[in-house]
Amino acid sequence: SAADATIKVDGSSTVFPITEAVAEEFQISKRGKVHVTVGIAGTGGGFKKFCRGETDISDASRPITAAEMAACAQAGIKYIELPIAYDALTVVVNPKATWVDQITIAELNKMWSPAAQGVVTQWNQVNSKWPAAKLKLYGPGNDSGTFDYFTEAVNGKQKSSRGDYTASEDDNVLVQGVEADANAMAYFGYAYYAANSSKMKALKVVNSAGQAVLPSEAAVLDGSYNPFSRPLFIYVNAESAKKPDVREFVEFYLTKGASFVKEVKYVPFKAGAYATALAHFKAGRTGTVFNGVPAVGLKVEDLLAREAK
Amino acid sequence: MLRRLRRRKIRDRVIESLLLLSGLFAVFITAAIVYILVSESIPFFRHIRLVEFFTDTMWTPMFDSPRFGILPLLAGTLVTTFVALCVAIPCGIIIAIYLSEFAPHRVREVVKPFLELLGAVPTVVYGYFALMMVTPFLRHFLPDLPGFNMLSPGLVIGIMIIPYIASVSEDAMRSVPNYMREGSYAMGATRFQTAVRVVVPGAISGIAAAFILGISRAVGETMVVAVAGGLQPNLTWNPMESAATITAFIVQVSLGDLPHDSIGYQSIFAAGLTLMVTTLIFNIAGFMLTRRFREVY
Amino acid sequence: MAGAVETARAQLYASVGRRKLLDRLFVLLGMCILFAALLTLAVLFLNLVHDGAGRFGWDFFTSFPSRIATRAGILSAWVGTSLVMLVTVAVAMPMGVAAAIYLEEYAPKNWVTAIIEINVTNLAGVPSIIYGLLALGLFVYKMSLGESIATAGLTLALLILPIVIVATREALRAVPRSIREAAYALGATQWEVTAHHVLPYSTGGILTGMIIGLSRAIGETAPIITIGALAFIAFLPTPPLSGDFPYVNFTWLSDSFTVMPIQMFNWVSRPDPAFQVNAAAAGAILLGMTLLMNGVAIYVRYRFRKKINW
Amino acid sequence: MTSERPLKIGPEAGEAEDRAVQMGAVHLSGDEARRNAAAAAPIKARATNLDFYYGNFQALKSINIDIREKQVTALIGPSGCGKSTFLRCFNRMHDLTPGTRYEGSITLFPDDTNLVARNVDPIEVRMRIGMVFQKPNPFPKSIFENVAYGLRVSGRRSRVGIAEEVEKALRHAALWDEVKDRLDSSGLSLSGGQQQRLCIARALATRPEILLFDEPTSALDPIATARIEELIATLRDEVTVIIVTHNMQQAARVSDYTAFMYLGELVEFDATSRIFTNPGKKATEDYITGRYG
Amino acid sequence: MTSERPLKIGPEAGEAEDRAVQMGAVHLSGDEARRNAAAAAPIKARATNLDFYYGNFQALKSINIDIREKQVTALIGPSGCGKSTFLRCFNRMHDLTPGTRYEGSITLFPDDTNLVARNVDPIEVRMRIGMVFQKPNPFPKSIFENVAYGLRVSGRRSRVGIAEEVEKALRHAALWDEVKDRLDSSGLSLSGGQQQRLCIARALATRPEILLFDEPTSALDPIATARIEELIATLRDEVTVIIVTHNMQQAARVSDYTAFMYLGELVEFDATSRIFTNPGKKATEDYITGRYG
Ligand SMILES: Nc1ncnc2c1ncn2[C@@H]1O[C@H](COP(=O)(O)OP(=O)(O)OP(=O)(O)O)[C@@H](O)[C@H]1O
Ligand SMILES: Nc1ncnc2c1ncn2[C@@H]1O[C@H](COP(=O)(O)OP(=O)(O)OP(=O)(O)O)[C@@H](O)[C@H]1O
Ligand SMILES: [Mg+2]
Ligand SMILES: [Mg+2]
Repeated sequence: SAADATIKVDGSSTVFPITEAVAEEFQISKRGKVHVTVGIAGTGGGFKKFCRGETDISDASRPITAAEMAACAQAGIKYIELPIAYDALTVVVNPKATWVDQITIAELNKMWSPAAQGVVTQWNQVNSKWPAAKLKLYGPGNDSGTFDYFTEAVNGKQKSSRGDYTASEDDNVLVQGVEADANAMAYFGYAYYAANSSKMKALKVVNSAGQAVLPSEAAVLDGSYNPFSRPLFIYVNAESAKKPDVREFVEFYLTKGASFVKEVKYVPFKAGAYATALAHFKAGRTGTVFNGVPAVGLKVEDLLAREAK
Repeated sequence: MLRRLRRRKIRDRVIESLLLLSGLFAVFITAAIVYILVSESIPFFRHIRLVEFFTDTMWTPMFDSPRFGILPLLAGTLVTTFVALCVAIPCGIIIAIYLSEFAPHRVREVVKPFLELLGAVPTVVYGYFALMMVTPFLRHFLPDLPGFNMLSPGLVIGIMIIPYIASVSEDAMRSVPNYMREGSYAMGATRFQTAVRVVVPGAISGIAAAFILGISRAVGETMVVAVAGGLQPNLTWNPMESAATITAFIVQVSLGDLPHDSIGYQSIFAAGLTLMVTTLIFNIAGFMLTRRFREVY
Repeated sequence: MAGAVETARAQLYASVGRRKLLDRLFVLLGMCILFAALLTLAVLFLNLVHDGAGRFGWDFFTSFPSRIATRAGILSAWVGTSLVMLVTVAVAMPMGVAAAIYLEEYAPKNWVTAIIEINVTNLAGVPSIIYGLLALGLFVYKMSLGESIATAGLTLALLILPIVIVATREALRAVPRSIREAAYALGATQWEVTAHHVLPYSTGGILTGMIIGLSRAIGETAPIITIGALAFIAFLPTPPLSGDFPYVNFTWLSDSFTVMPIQMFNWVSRPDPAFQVNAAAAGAILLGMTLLMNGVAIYVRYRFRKKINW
Repeated sequence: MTSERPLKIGPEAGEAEDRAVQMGAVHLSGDEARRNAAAAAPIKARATNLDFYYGNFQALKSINIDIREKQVTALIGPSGCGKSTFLRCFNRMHDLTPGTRYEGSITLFPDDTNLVARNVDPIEVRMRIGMVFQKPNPFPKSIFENVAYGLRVSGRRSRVGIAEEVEKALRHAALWDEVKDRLDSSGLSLSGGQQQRLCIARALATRPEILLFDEPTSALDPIATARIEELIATLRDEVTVIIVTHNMQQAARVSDYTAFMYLGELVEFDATSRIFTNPGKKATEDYITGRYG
Repeated sequence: MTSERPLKIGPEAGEAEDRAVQMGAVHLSGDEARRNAAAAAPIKARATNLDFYYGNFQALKSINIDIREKQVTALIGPSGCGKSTFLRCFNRMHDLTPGTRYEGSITLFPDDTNLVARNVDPIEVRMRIGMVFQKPNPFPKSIFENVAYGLRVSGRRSRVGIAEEVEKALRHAALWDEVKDRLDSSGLSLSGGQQQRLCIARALATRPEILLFDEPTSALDPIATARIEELIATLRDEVTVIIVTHNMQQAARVSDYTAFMYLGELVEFDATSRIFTNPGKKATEDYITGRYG
């Protein structure tokens, strides 16, 4: 029956648009004979189901954690880790905030560290050149991969952040906030900035080399937009990968995916990276190259070259 | 014929037991809710002491150094509920009095269903209504109002529960026997005097029930606050600030990236339990109030 | 003496004028508030219709969701909603009506009845998100039903059960005692009285309650989110009816699904502003559906009331 | 007392006695004849020391009365004296009200069934004893189905049989000519008086042994009332009637026997002619002459 | 409509007769002083060609009647004849029912106000004309507040003044001694008869010119009924009373004048002694002797 031919994907809401686009095109190309469902239970929720064998593929906006690796191992689930695109975290302000064009990680840290809570409430407390205006912070829900990555990159530790900012799981709601508030600052995925670039101003981020870089496809690809460009992944259940439908779907993902990535405003890898990933998939290379340790500012080429554990 | 009678009686018995089972199903649901909430909260309360849960003023279960004080969520819940009731109770009662005592029969028949539609609007729709229309509108009068605040969802929830309060109160008022009204009119009372001095006191237990229903709905409303309230656990009693409610937190976590076994995940059940207990308290209080005020005709 | 009476009367009449003014002011106030409330509803609906105007059309109903806003439609959403509602009705209707019959017609005055009563009252006040948590814990994990149509249907059925029970009881109560007595006096048993008389005569009220309950369920978002059924679904569940034997199947119960409010919620959070149009259109259709259902409920109530006039 | 005892329903049961009474009636003429026949009529039911309680409230106090077969017995008395309560003991309607209790007995003849005994099934009792209520209460079904209902619940299936019985009952209730062309229209479409006759037909259709009336005309206009009273007079040939009425004139007009009740007690019971001309008790006289009530 | 009306009595004729009868009543001074006073009493209210409609249904047909000051006028007639409808015209209670319409006039003396005129405010009318209903309907408030209600509604503030009036009204209603120690307990805690007297006290507190009673005792037991009847007898010294009753004995006991109504018409109106001993119309006699109703 139809249920057998269903490929179940679940996980990160950040990766969702890409997988959704791929799934849509894949189903069209198969003329509806294969069904794909794409859930957005979140990276953690996705792995939970994945490690119980409920899904074939898990979308992830961060690498699998040690705890999740253990859960999968316990259930005897083996997986193939495949990076599929870059996301660029974007820091934005209201266009009226003329005093600021670029920002350093140190400044961001001053604003967002847990110690700043209730203390840093004015722009000029971060940088004396900035005005004594109220600092209004907006960020994604503290339950998202974006939040995890940002806190890791800025505060050195995942989920370590001040709490007194306005959070929303719906990034459009953050866009609304920044648009309406001259003193606002927010961070979220590049896609939301790209779709609303007329309503707000992206800040250049000073990278490890000391250059101030605007988020852009080129800057992500050449690695200069760091540390805020991050790879996104799908994890394929090794057992499911033996099923022809799943196999075909993943191959479709890795060969045709790049164009959809662009369409949904993420940054695709250079062509070679997909070929390497495809080769890993075909070879059935299971395990993760991260070994449960989060990393920031990695380039995909380094990542693909790593040996999976 | 007697054999047939016996058969009919046996059938009666069987059916009665089936019906009783269905009735008991309601008890089963409650038991299941309590069981699920409690059993999933137990691991949570192994980590977090109750004292901390009820006294800590921060709720940051997903942070690196998580804090689990339910007070900010509770405050958010109570503030939005309060704002909602400030709208819904006066409006609901006035509409109820108007419809039950003043409006011509025709008007009532036409208006009441339309009014009930206000309560039938899907709450997601209300959420975006609060965010995209009410908040910008309020900003004309309150320029300092942040984009996310409790005022606007509170008002919208208030509008949403007007029909509940109005229609239950109106039913209660209409069930005040006509001879009560006639007694008052015959004394030379005006409609307004009759409504306020005789009908409302006579219907007070029904009106109290309407309040309870309204409070339950307001306390339990999720999507409106989740969308327009700001999802920021913030211990404040100022409706002009953004905050999170218990319900909003639960849906936020359900939308997010949380692993199933994490303490953050268990925290939604602890929060759910708190919510359940809160509504239970309101219900019991209302039940007792209703008892106290019940008039016998 | 007559003069004194006259002045006393004059004073009295002066107060009548004031009191009547109060009456008028109240009517004005009542109408204003009523108007404001209805205006809100109108603004809400028209705003959605206006924003979503670009997308209304046949294609919108017959297309699957898509990453391209103008290509996306609500086919899987409305089909999913319909199937979920089917499960909801199938569960809530018999359960709710049976429980209501028990409480209204049979229940002796004892503690069992009291407990059931208290439970029903309380369930009516339980926030919908709690039902979501119940479903997550019970249906999704304990019963392993997954994020299926069955789970959603059952969850919403539990959610509206108190509504159905309360409405049914009200309908049953509207059947006058004299009708029951007439049937008993002819030698009918309790079930016969219920099945031959009470139930048929209260169908209107029961249906009304059911439709109102469904119109509540159809817009519920929070519990569906809580059970984790937020997904991109670009296909339809297995059809419940097929050409081959046994013609009816139930595999659709375990199929994945999406529903209207979820689809709307999903679109609203898209970065591409074009999706906001879709969201508004879906919202308008959803709202239209609930308004329609309420309209049907009102009509049913009206029809039955007209037919049976005690 | 076993519930297995076959019920004697319908004409066979009382036919012989019936004949005898009617024979007797032939010799005399007019009212007198009726009264005499009444005296000769066998006992159909006998209440013996009947007490009745609503919870702790005793509504009937040791009632003793003989109900004569195929006679009309009227119950009169001021409001709240227990007339309806007593009437409803006959078909065990009180069983539907929780917390009620019967003591003593109501024996139904000829089979000596104690109607209020616990082990006697109220449904059986109600199939033998019909009732007509104060407010006409037809079911919101067709006229035909209203009358057929009692037959259907008692298991009658045959279409033709039912149709015959329905017609017979409607004729008895003097309604046939008015409704024969619209048996399918709703019982509620009839006028108040017609509705009440429909209710009588409904009760007659199952051929009850006793027919109870609780103020059957108090919701009707004078013309409809007159028709019902006429009808009751003709029913006398078919069935034993007990009627509660507030209207003493009505009691005088329709009944053979009258029982006067006060505060739950049976104060006086006698032939109607006696009660209204020469009551034995001061209380009865006071009531009848309107000194209270 | 007309075909169903067995009684053919022209309203004009009725009016003429009424007048004549009243005139004639003067030389019937064989009765008591009361009757004499009655005859001498000035007219308090006069209905002239009063028609009343519920929508299209005409419930009152050209009623002409004079209500004498400080006398008790009883309205009798079979159920549905329009007694209550007529009574409620006096305090414009019908204004609360949509679709009703008055024609003709009820003139209140001495100030010649037409009670049913459009431009006369019903609230004013009701402040002058009190009413007591069939079912005792005290408000769910304290006994004191029940009686004070009318005063408060009409804007009286003075505490002392109100307390005085309340006591006076309760004394008039013969209730003071029974409730003086529990003025704060709920009016609903009283027995039915006490409740009805409370309602009378409530109506008396605002010193109405006419007091209307609509079957005030039909929900009461005989003893309570007797007390209310006594009370009405004493009220006669204070206020003009119009009482609707189903109970002809009651009408005979309490009233000075009796009006017999049938199908919305005033059939006969005369001194009570005449109506009950020597009615002028066959219909009246038939009704009084219980030939229908
Ligand atoms: N369900 C009940 N529970 C308790 N008491 C009751 C109930 N029904 C009747 N009573 C009481 O029993 C007594 C007799 O009532 P019943 O109805 O038999 O009077 P009745 O003679 O028929 O009066 P009416 O002429 O008003 O119909 C009354 O005092 C009444 O209050
Ligand atoms: N609200 C109403 N709408 C339409 N018709 C009405 C209304 N109230 C009463 N009637 C009709 O008006 C007529 C007179 O009714 P009314 O109540 O005055 O009679 P009554 O003499 O007081 O009878 P009862 O003795 O039963 O109280 C009746 O035919 C009645 O059906
Ligand atoms: Mg009775
Ligand atoms: Mg009346």
